[in-house]
Amino acid sequence: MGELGVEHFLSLSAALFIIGMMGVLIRRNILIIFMCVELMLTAANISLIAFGWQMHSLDGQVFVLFTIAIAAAEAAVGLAIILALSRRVHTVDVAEIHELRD
Amino acid sequence: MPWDLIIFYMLAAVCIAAALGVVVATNPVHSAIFLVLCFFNVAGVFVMMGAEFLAVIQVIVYTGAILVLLLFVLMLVNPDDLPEFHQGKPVQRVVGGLLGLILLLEIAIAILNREVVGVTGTATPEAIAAVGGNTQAIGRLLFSDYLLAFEVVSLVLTVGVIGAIVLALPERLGEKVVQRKGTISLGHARGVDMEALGEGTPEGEAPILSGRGGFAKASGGRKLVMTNDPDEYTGA
Amino acid sequence: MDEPIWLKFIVAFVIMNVLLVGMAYMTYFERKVLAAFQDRMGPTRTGPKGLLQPLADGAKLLGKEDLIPGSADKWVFFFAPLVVFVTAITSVAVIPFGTSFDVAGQTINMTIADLNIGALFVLAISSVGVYGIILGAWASSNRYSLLGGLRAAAQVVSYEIILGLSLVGIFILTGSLNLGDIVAEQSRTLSIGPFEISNWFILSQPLAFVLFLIAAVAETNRAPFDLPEAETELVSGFHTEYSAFRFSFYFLGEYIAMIVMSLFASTLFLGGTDGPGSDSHVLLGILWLLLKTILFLFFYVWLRATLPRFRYDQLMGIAWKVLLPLVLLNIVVTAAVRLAVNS
Amino acid sequence: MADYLILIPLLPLVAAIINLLLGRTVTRGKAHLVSVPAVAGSWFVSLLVLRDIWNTEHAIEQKLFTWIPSGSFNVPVNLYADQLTAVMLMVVTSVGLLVHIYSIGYMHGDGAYYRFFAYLPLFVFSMLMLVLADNYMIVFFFWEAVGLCSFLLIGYYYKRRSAGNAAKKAFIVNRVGDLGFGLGVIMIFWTFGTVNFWGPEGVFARVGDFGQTTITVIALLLFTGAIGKSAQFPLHVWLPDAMEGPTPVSALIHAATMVTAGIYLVARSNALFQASTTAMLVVTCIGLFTAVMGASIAITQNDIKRIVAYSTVSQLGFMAFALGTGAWMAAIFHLMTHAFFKGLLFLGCGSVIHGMHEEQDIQKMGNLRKYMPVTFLTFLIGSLANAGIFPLAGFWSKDEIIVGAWISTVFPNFGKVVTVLAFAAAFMTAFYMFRLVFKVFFGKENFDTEHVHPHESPKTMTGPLVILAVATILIGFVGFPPEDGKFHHFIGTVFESHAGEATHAMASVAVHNDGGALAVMAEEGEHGGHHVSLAMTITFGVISSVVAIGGIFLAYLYYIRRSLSAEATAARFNGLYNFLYNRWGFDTLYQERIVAPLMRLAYFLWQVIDVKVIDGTVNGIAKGTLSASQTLRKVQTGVVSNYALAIALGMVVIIGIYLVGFSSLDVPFLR
Repeated sequence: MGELGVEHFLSLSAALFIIGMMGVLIRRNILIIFMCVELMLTAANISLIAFGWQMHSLDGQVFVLFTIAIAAAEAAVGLAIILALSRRVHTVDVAEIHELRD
Repeated sequence: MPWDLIIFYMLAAVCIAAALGVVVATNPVHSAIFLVLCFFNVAGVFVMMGAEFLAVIQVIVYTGAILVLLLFVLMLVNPDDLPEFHQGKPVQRVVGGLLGLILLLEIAIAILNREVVGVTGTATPEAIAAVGGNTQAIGRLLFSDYLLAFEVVSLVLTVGVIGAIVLALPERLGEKVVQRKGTISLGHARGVDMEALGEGTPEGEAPILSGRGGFAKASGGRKLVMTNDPDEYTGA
Repeated sequence: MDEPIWLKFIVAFVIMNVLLVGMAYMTYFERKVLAAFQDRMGPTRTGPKGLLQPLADGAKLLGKEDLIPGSADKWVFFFAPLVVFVTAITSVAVIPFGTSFDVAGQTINMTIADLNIGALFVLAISSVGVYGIILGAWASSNRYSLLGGLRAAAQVVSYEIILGLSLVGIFILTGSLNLGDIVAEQSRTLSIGPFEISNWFILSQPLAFVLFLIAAVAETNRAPFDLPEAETELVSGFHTEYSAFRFSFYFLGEYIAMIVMSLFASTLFLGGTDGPGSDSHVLLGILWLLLKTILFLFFYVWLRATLPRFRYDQLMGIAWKVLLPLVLLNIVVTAAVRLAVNS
Repeated sequence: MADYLILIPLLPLVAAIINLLLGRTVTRGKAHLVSVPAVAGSWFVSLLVLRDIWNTEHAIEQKLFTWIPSGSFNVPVNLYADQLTAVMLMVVTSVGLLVHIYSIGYMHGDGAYYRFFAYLPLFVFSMLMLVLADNYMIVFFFWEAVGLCSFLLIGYYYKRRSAGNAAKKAFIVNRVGDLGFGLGVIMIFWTFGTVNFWGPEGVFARVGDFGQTTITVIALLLFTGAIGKSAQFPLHVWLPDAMEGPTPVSALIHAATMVTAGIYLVARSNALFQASTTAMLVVTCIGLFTAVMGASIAITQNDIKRIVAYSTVSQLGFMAFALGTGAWMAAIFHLMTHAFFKGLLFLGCGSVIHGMHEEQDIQKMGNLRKYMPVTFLTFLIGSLANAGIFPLAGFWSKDEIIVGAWISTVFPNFGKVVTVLAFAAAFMTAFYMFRLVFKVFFGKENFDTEHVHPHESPKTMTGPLVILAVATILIGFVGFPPEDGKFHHFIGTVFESHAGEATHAMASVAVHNDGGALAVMAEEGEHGGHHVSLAMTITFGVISSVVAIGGIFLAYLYYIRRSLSAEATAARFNGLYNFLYNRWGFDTLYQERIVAPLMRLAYFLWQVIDVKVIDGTVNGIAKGTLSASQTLRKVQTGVVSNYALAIALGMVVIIGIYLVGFSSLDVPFLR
């Protein structure tokens, strides 16, 4: 653990990703799941930038820019869906929303 | 221990703690706060990797826009709709935790045993400084190699915004708006003032009638005239 | 960046304290100016010409009982005001108060953090400031507070877009996000024919300046855009339940935000420290900057004294239907002109 | 170069397209105003072609474009007109034009008038392209096109079941022949590396380079096509049924032009056939058999169109064996004269049927000369020509064929047998033609005079009849004097130019076997076929006249004087009569031996292979999928968490597999 290296960032990324994934798996509130998905996205962003940092490439940063842009669009649509869900079926519990089954 | 390592460990520790807080917190608003904290520290990590521009973008977009939006939604959603955390099946939690652990193990193996290999790019710190900084370097790349992708992303954003507007429209036009009491002051852990309102339609809520000559009973027994047509007053 | 970190701390400490004192006397300034507008005297009793009034106010606030509503979320209720205060004061770090000067063998850089994304940093920090409002409002567990908080959040998010986009013209002309570079660009003198005019961006970006000003007022939740704390409707908006020390943080936060916005506007549009003699004397430059800032602060108070409050739908309507198209137009025109001039 | 050549096929094509696209809405009852001028234009341009090559030995051609440029396989679309083509062009456009004019009256008031006048020019276009083509690929293509037009026109009254069946029969039977033709074209390409007729690299110039067996196979395959198209035994069965189509169609397609395509093909490929004695022998035998068989069947039939149809079969047989015996010019001459007089006969039939209100049974006719004199006269001329009475068209050409067979150098002795059988066929021809004439136009009315009032046909119908009758009288004189007429001089160049080379080639192959006779033959080949003395010509002319008049006289005895009873003869030779009446039993034979087994096979394929095996498989897969999905749908809980869990599980497993299986990684505790 002498010098700050790409492993540090990758480890952080992995930790965030795993925490996010566990959140998605464990929680039932769709809003929390949404937050955990954002957490996973950010973890991926850290990895991208870390690799770019290691290899002296800016492509990773450009990708992250796009990821953030897409995440914004996703958030807009996703939150609108959640709002509509709340309004229509009066719940945001993923365990109770299973109309897809029928 | 060099300064940068110390700073990194601080940022990472807060980051991971906040991330755990997101998952563990019983109150969704607390989760959101933890997420803000986490993202703030992630922005710090970005700065450490020389991505100042992205750090700022991360703060502006994620914390400044997406999470504010999320808080909005949190507060607009009826608290009765929010599931309690500990109602989740234990199986789900065990399986989730187990999977997380396995993945942690796998990734740890991968990180500890691998080296990053690949073609080293040209964006050395010196090269970036030569064009004026991180922002300028990204700008150059974005508007040359990634121009098409950039345009496509802007299109996606536009579509996303329109989609969000369509989805969030309360009801279709012409449909009666179903008023739900207490759409405000929601999402609060101990917001207990709901019962105070009691059941039944609150006084003062008049059904909205369309067309000419709609009369509705308003509070206080006073007649409420709802009209679209000014002639109604002057006519009979 | 060759100064030792302890020196940096000292500079930061000094600037922060100056800012706090400035904030205190901002309240005095406001009271006096408002009084003048309304043909009153304002504070006169405490000290000569009421100059000690801010200190008295502070003492009073500290002495009050700290009330926490029973159903409040205590942790959030506790740190929400801090968010507002901290974010407001952090922004000052990137404002250039001049170049550097040497004292006792040490080079002192008058910009605390000379970031190459300085302008965006201010925007980012001010966008985080929203959390203080919205979380405080939510934590109060009060209907009026929450309404105020939601209004504040929506307003700040909307106007932040205008604020950010109105600066894009300047970024295009400067080619940098660094505030120091922006000031340096404005220090140049342009000669058009026989006339020599300064390159302040208020001259080349007048539309952006107007839009920035409107957005800045809305961003700091000041009249006529003070919907979050509209007394007539919402009692006191998001800080209805706050009192004593916690309230003072909101109060401080708001006024510091105003000062920072004024500093920011001066830096961006009025040449910052640029002025006669500022090239040779650093302190003169600081003086110029303060003068410009006070101009803007006066403008804030003037607005408050003159204009009635907007209705909420008008507020949002103006942002999305009027200001946004205008600011986009400004960007397109600026970019086109820049392209034409360059080629 | 002659750039106007393209006009000949183009004009009918344009007319056909106009009527096909606009017929339903615009041209409707005026469709003939499009088609008739178009065909007339073609006819006129054909005259120009004739003028241009009348005195020259050069062919004219027009290069259009390359249809298939594929490596060594090049199919150019070029128009080529030599003397043979010119004759065919004249025949096709003249008869085509007259039939078009005739159809205006005949088809008047038909519901799908425009459709008729779209198909007819389309056929003319295809036929013209067929004769103008300069390579086998294009010939094959338009060979199929005329087959298609024939199918469309036979099935013109498609609401009538018999018409539909006849169209199918014609099409399918033709496919058998076309298969052979197609194989022949492939074989030609395989052998010669080209399908072009002409030029130093063309097929005809290089016949001598290849072995006789190869050439024989190619020639026989090509002749298979001709058998189908020209209704030779054993594929003749479709032609009589094809009379289900409108009578003008029968006249144009199934008498005058399309059926002669086979003859044209053999004549065009004479270089190939001359190089193979075996092929020539097959052609002769089949032609002769067809001629005798067709004539004998025609004697007993009662349907007026069917008699003429079998007559056509018989006459095509004549042409075929003329080709087989090497009398190329005679075959083409007969083709031309036959086109006119058979067209005349068919149109006459049409006129009779029209006048008799769609009655086709000659038992129910009689004494029609009183009612329709013009038809009678023209029909009589046609019949005399068909019977071969001096000096009408049929006399000259038929005589020439018989003489050609007699002096044939291809089969010196077999030729004599051919001649005798040909006389027998000619005798029968005369007999059945006049049986027809006497039963239809003489005697007493065998129909209900109260209700049926025969009438003369309109001018648009009798006009072509008269023109064709005049042509029938005169056309024979282009071949006068026999063997040395203008026609022979004109067309002779086509066959002379190759006869020499081909016979040489053949001789050089054959000389190793038994040189003598063939060597002599080769000598004669040098001089362009055969030379006939005047005495022999006159002798054969007298003999054939006597035979023809004998046939007519026999018919006279039977049907006018009634000194002999047809019924009694039929009863006496009951077996033979039935055999002939049933058309030698070919239809029954094909029905029982080919069609029925095929139907059984098809039924088997349908009921067992298709329904049980294929449908069973498909349905089984569908049912299996359905039941599998019914089981699997329980996996789809609709709960998002479960899906997320599945995704995460998959990711973990994949990463695990990657780490363990796909890397040379040094995992401490996995070692």
